[in-house]
Amino acid sequence: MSDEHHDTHHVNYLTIFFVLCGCTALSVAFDLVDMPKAVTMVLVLAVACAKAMCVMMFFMHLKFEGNWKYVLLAPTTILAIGLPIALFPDIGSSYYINMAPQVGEWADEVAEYRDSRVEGEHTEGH
Amino acid sequence: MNLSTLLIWFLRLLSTGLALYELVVGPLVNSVLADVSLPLLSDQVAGTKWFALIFAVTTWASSEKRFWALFFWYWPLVALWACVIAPGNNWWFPSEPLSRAGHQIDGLFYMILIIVAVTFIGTEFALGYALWKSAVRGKDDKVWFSHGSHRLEIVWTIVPAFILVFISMAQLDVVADIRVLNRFPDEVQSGPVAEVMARQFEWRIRYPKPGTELMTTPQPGDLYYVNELHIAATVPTMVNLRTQDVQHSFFVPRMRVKQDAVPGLIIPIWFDAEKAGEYELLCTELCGWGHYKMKARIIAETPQQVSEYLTGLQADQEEDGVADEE
Amino acid sequence: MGIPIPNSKLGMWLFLGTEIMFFTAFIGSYIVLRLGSPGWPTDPEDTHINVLFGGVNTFVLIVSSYLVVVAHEAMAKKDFKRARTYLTGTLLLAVLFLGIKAAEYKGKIDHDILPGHIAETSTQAISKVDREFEAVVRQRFAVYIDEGVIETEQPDDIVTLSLDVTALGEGDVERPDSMTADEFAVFQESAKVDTDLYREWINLRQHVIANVSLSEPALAAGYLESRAQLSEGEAMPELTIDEVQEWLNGLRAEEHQLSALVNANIFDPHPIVFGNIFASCYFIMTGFHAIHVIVGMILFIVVLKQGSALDEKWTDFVENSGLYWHFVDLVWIFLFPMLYII
Amino acid sequence: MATITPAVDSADHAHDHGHDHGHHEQTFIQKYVFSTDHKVIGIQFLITTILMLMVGGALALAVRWQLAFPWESMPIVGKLFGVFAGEGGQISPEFYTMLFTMHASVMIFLVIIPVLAGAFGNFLIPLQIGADDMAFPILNMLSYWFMWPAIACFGYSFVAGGATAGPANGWTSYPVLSDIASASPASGNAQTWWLFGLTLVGVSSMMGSVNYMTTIINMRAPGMTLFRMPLTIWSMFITAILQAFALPVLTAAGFMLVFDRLGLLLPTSIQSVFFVPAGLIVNNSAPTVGGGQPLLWQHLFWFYSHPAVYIMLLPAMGMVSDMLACTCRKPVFGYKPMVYSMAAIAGLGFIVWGHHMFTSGMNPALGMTFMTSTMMIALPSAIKVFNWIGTIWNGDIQFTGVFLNCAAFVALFIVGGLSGIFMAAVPVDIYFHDTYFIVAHFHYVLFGATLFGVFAAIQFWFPKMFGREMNDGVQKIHFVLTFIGMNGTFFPMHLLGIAGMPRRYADPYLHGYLEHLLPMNKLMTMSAILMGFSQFLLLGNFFYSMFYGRKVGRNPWNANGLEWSAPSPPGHGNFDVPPVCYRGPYEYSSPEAEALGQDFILQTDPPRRAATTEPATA
Ligand code: HEA
Ligand code: HEA
Ligand code: CUA
Ligand SMILES: [Cu+2]
Repeated sequence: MSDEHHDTHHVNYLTIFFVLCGCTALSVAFDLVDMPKAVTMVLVLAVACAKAMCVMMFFMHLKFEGNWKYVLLAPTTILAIGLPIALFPDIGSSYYINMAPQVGEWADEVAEYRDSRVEGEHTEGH
Repeated sequence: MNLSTLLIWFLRLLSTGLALYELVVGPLVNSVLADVSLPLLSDQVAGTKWFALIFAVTTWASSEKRFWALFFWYWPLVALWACVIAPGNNWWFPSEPLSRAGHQIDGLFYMILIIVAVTFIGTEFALGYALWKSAVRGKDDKVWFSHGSHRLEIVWTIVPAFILVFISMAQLDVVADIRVLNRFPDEVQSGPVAEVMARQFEWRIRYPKPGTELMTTPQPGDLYYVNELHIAATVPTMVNLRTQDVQHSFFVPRMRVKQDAVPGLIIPIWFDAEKAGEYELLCTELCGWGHYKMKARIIAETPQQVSEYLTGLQADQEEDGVADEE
Repeated sequence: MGIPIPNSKLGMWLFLGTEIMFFTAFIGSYIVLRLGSPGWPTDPEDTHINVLFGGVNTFVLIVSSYLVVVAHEAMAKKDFKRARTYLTGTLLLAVLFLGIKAAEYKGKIDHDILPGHIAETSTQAISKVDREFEAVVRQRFAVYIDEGVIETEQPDDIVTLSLDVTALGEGDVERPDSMTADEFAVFQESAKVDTDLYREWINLRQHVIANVSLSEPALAAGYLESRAQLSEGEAMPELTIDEVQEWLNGLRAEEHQLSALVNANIFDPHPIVFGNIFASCYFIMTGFHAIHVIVGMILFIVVLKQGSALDEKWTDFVENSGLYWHFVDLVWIFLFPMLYII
Repeated sequence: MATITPAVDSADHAHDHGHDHGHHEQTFIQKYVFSTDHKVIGIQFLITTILMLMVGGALALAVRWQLAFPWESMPIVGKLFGVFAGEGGQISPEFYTMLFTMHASVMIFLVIIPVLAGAFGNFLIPLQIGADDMAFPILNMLSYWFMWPAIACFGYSFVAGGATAGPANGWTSYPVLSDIASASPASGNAQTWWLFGLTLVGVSSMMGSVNYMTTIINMRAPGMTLFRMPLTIWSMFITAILQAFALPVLTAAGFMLVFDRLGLLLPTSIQSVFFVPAGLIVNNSAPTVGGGQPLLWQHLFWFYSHPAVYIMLLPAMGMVSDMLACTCRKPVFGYKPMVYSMAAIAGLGFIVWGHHMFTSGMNPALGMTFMTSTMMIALPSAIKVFNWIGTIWNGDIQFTGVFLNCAAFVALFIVGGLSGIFMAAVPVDIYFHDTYFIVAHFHYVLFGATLFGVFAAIQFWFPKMFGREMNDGVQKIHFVLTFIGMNGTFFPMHLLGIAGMPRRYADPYLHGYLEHLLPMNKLMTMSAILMGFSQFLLLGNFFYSMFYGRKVGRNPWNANGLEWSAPSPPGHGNFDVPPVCYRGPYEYSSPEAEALGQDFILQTDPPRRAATTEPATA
């Protein structure tokens, strides 16, 4: 039964492990390299997905499981992706005028403060 | 004796008693004895006596099984009858729709009502009929041994599917008219006439200083009033709906307007009062203990009256200002 | 009838399905809240998020995940001793993970990056300093009342209290009978410091109330005087956050007698727009993840407690705990880029 | 799930993993209190929920009192409530808000959800699939015992804030109102305790749902293929899936709201701000700290709570299908379409939640999408309704209390469903949202459909639970009175809704255009009282029959399901003969059965070769 499965499909877990480590290093590298925000975002998320796939496929043995895995994981995945998408039009953006003070006045005020600090550091530095 | 038999007998006697009372005894007593006036259900709600009669006759005429079958026919009848007499008894819309959107909404309501009423009658009476058929079946009749019929099932999936798609299609335009910002009528493109700021438990109205435009933040010279909004009748008006604290909802039943006020958002809404006069404004989103008493009114009048009102308001407010500085 | 996997494993997978949805709610909310908040804090100086911590923790979890999977492999091969070693390793790594997490949390707490505590504007930052200062003053004053050095009817009236404390420092208060002279002397000494503390705070408070720069005279009379001297159109200079920071730095300087007090109790005024919602998201996500780590640790402890009695009856249990642990790892795999990098 | 093999004699997998029930002596406590036997747990759930129904109903009657006799002191019970309300039995506005909030919370979280999944799910799943118990009996026991902390939290929330207080934010608990203490001062900690209760109910349901899914997938008796499962099992299965995927979201949202309110409980003033925007001035207190969005809660809440309304309906649908087939002596009309339509309802149920938010300031494009998907959900419901009627059609109806309640289920579900169509249409819902039209709608589906289904199910499976039957005559009287009371209470609500009467109003008559509706409300309250007091018939019948009902054998209804081949009540381990399933669950009046001279044939009856020629001697 299940135990037999494992024996027939031997996985070299160490390889997977190194792949995962490499991916993590890659994410950190992406953070350090200077790139447009959006590119970093896409890259690190892609890496995260790749890592997740590795973990699920090999560590969690999904690669060797029966078809039930699709029955279980397909709906979950759809819901998990669908929920943020459905929330986006109302929360991620707003159809109406969002009066969050952080967006207007406060942002300006703090930006001013920021600028003054940066200037201050410059003058101090010189 | 069996309890169900007892129940049937009880219902027979009850309905007969009621019918006799409503049809014979009551009216008789009331007409003969001048100083007695027995309360009659039929006086309160039209048609009661006929139902009592139908019940009485049919309960006597039926065995227990038939009675149950009839039972499932009675009640949709009563329900339908209640709906039919409702408008006459003022259990219907508070008034004709008194706005552009109101007419559209009511139109859609009646459209759905017709579809739904037909479905209701069809399904409920089919159900009752199935019961009736079984109640009158002979002892040796065979049961219909069937696991279903694909053809039938396809029919009764496709037909409602068309109806439902039709119903939703019919809504889209109206939704767009009411809610989609760039489909707002031309008359309101010039901007909102006032800001309605809901708070526990009142509506604060802010008009721009006459001659200026409404800003999202209060400006000096803005005019304030509580629980009364003056708008020009017959033309579409736009207001900015906001809340200072929790969520509220702006509901004007006679205009069929409703929109929640959401903390942190400015939501523009438009409506038009077809007739001059007073319109109730209520809150329909639970906002605390005083939710039920967020009572206000919208006064629709001629544009001159509105501007007179605003001038008056301005005068009042300035007077107060002077008084303050003293 | 059924599918060819044991009930326990099926149950675990179904449970993981629910867990996915649980974290979806948090992560999904985080994503949309963040997208809906232009100006979300990302500067490490604001958020005190350290990619290194996150990266190391990712690594730690990956290693532990690997160990779990080989532990299960060992179990399947009936090599229970090796399995125990691996699981011990996993457990230790879990502890390490939580340790690093704790260090990270400590960094946040030290800078008061806590939901509901963060000032989002300079004004809020200044009044936060003011409030914190007040709390310190009250706390210090309360000691005198508790110890019976000062007697008062109104322990909340800070102004009168301050007069009493000043008097104590100047030696105008009599020693209570219950106290030795040495003990009393200690209080007298600290009263001097507290008087100073109070003065500093009340000075700030007055500037905050009037919203006038610290460089201007503060006490009511002087302030009114200089306001009267303003000519048309002129205004008093406003209190700025830079000034407050500078003033705080002065107090923090080592030679200053208040430096210990200020350092321990007053946070740097540091406005972060959307800081509170950021902190809310950060703590709820990492917090629930940490709870899951702890639950996983409990599972491993249950296995390890079997000691040498561990046998093949536990293979399923180890496999299922392993599945759970991989899931915990999986969540972190997503949290790491989302919280630390983007 | 992939292996649908009818192989009857293949290795009995389910029993490999089944738990070994040693037949050692059990103490009373082990047997009846902390029992791991699914039947005991099911009955525990049932009795608990029936009692909770009384509590929820009593709260509803108090609501009705205020609507019929605004601001008048309640007779008799007023004294009782006076302890809380402190106003001599007069209902204050805060108290009214608390009443309907707790009414709904009790009814939904402590009655409907646990009675369907908890009571009947537990009792029926192993019996109907031929298992000896649930997959995880201890988890099962925990799922029951997590109800009690939940009940305790809900109960405590009544008194947590002192007099007149209580969770007063509606069962939907919308922030910002439910988030900021000063917005509903009387709620105080009560709201937080309420949220804890909610979370605990969630935990209980989660445990149940994982258990049910595992049991149904993996522990079916030999021969019990997926499409031989009774619809009850299908409905429980689908419900469990709904719960498993939707509930965690509510739990997460509940935690967010709890953390938002943390400042109230903890002295550290740490509190998250998920649902509060900055700068609100609530009740004259200082502007809020924030950055969150109130609409987020509405989305997350309804992401659970819309599927939840189907969690509150599907099991009843399944059970009613079973009972209709049995009481009409006919196979269910269109078994597979019934299964698929339930699955479709569940699937669509996940993408319609926005229909509760048409006026909430949602993006209109989103609104239109949700409207269309909502309309579509009427399709599978239509299939079900028509198939039920098809099942009754030309049957040999046994007019028992069971049948009448089932027929009422169908009849009233139609009404509730059809009123849903009005509300699904955005423009019409703009007018109807938060009026009594909504209240009418959901009482028709929740009370009219689900509770009537439950009434039927109680009577139907009562013999299996206790080996005795309930008195049918009393059930019929209970049925008539409840049916009349129910329609008398809730049908006029449609009209009130059309008349524009808002819900959650302590005193609607303050508004001129609603004044004339008072007599109608009085009539409704009378009906509600009638309906309420007729529940004593159910209660009495239930407890009386438990001890003194007529004893019956294994299969008093001549039904087909596996559960009827077990003794009544089944012993520990359920079946005296390990069951093997040979045919579908609805072979009433089939030729095979008629050959035996009866109109039913148990799923466990082995097929007879050349059944037609063999004499009907069995
Ligand atoms: C068991 C519970 C249950 C069920 C099954 C349903 C079923 C449905 N509900 Fe209901 N609903 C609730 C419980 C339920 N609801 C609750 C509790 C609330 C209020 C929550 C609150 O705010 O407190 C609510 C609120 C609610 C709203 C929000 C209203 C508002 O607040 O503004 C809407 C809007 O679309 C809605 C729609 C529907 C629809 C379309 C269905 C459909 O599934 C119905 C489908 C069935 C039929 C349509 C009948 C049978 C079909 C036929 C006979 C075929 C032919 C029909 C046609 C061609 C039309 N419901
Ligand atoms: C399963 C769910 C369920 C059930 C069964 C009921 C049952 C009833 N509900 Fe319920 N109700 C809801 C779910 C339910 N309700 C929900 C979700 C809301 C929305 C809340 C909100 O807005 O947040 C609501 C709201 C609601 C309102 C609207 C309040 C308002 O908006 O202001 C009203 C008003 O009439 C009402 C009435 C009733 C009545 C009279 C019953 C009756 O059917 C009850 C009959 C049963 C009994 C009465 C039990 C028997 C009791 C006894 C025998 C004991 C008798 C004891 C004494 C009299 C002391 N309910
Ligand atoms: Cu404001 Cu309800
Ligand atoms: Cu819904």
